[in-house]
Amino acid sequence: MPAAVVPTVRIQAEDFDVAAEIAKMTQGRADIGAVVTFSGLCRDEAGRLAALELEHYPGMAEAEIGRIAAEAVQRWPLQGLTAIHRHGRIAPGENIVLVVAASTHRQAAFEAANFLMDYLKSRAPFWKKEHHTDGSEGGWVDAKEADDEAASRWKQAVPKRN
Amino acid sequence: MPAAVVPTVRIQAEDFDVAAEIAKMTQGRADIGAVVTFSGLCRDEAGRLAALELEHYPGMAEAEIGRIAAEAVQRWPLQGLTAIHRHGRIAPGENIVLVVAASTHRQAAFEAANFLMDYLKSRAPFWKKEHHTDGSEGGWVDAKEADDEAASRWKQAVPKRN
Amino acid sequence: MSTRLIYFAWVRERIGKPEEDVELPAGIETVADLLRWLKSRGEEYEHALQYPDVIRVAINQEHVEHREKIAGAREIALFPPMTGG
Amino acid sequence: MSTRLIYFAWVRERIGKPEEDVELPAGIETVADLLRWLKSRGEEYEHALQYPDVIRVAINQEHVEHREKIAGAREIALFPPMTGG
Repeated sequence: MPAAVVPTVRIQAEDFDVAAEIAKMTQGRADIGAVVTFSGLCRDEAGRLAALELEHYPGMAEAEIGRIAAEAVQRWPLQGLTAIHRHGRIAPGENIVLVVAASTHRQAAFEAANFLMDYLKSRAPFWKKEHHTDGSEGGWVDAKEADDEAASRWKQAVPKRN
Repeated sequence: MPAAVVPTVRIQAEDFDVAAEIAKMTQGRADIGAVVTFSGLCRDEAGRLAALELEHYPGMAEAEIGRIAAEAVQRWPLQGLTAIHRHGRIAPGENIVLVVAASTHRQAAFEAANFLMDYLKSRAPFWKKEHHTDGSEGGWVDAKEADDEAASRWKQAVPKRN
Repeated sequence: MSTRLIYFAWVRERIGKPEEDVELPAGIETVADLLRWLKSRGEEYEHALQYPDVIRVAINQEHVEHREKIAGAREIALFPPMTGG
Repeated sequence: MSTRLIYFAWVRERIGKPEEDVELPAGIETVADLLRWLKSRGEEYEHALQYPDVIRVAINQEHVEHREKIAGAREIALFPPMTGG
């Protein structure tokens, strides 16, 4: 197995380009068999939501996602791993978060991307505030217990290194 | 829940554009929360492989992938599902197959994409022949038992409709 | 009534043609019967169908088991296990 | 030695400032001690830290449990459960 890859982690206000991130990971090489991407988008909640405002903890956001990504690289035989999380005001239909995982085999790419998303949800220091279309502040989004449970399922899981 | 989506299935010799396929699925709407893509690429097998030649069963390829996609749409609450499989000669580093799954929630998108890939591998009528860099014909790729096992795990799995 | 047989990958290469129309003799009721009969038609068929268990079959473009009846099939395809994706 | 406290989301809004430097009194050894002491500093703190169990804490930009010792912390952040991703 080649040396563990160094994950790419970016926290930014600007949008990202999924195809460009895949290209950066795969271009100039022919040893990657599978690329899984996850894009998280801002939903309009049936027209109720005007925008999400994403607050984050600068410094720790990069560090914490970096720690999660480093664990993913340890657990699965990856050839590339990228995580990008936006902050600031995000309108419905826009991108919030992107994960790209590349591997020789598909299950490793699927599992690593899924793992990264579960941990991002429950450990990355970001907070969402809703702004409603009627002009009111919708308040801070409550954390979901389901997200903590989703993250905890990886504690027992034995990674498949196939 | 909205009406079940009609999956997009394409069998083609040309390459595909992941970003364009995501855009087709998400543009003009703001109710999608998660998009998972899987791209399968041709590996060069450490320089041994010059190209893969993908033979397929025209007509049945579309029909069979359509049946698998229709089952995915039944099992998970999806907002969009696309499967594109290339045929013909494919060089290392090039795309072979693309799956895009969109849902309000991330697990549905991950699981549907994973399910579709497992079934594509074991049921879609495509056959890979290897051409080696030394000019020799590498012969037909053997089916992997692991792929049949991967597909069979969905027979017991209870889909999470969260 | 003639039936169209279609071959793919190494089944096609070994039989030496991509497809053919055949008149099935009486008594060929299932896919397994068909494979047994085909195998007796010459050494190219014998070579292609040497291990009938690994041969996958589709009737009218749908996967079927070897015990499936073939009555009414317009198109029967024989091929190795799939390796797409 | 003063310690920088940083607040996020509704913890920040309720306390009414994004950060402050404080001199921790003697006897404040753990995160739980800190939360108890802060809560006594006025009604904005009382409001923010009413249910200490839900408050998440990072020391020097790493998540910690409430039982963690805070000796040597340059930067302690208090915030609600995360809702990113």
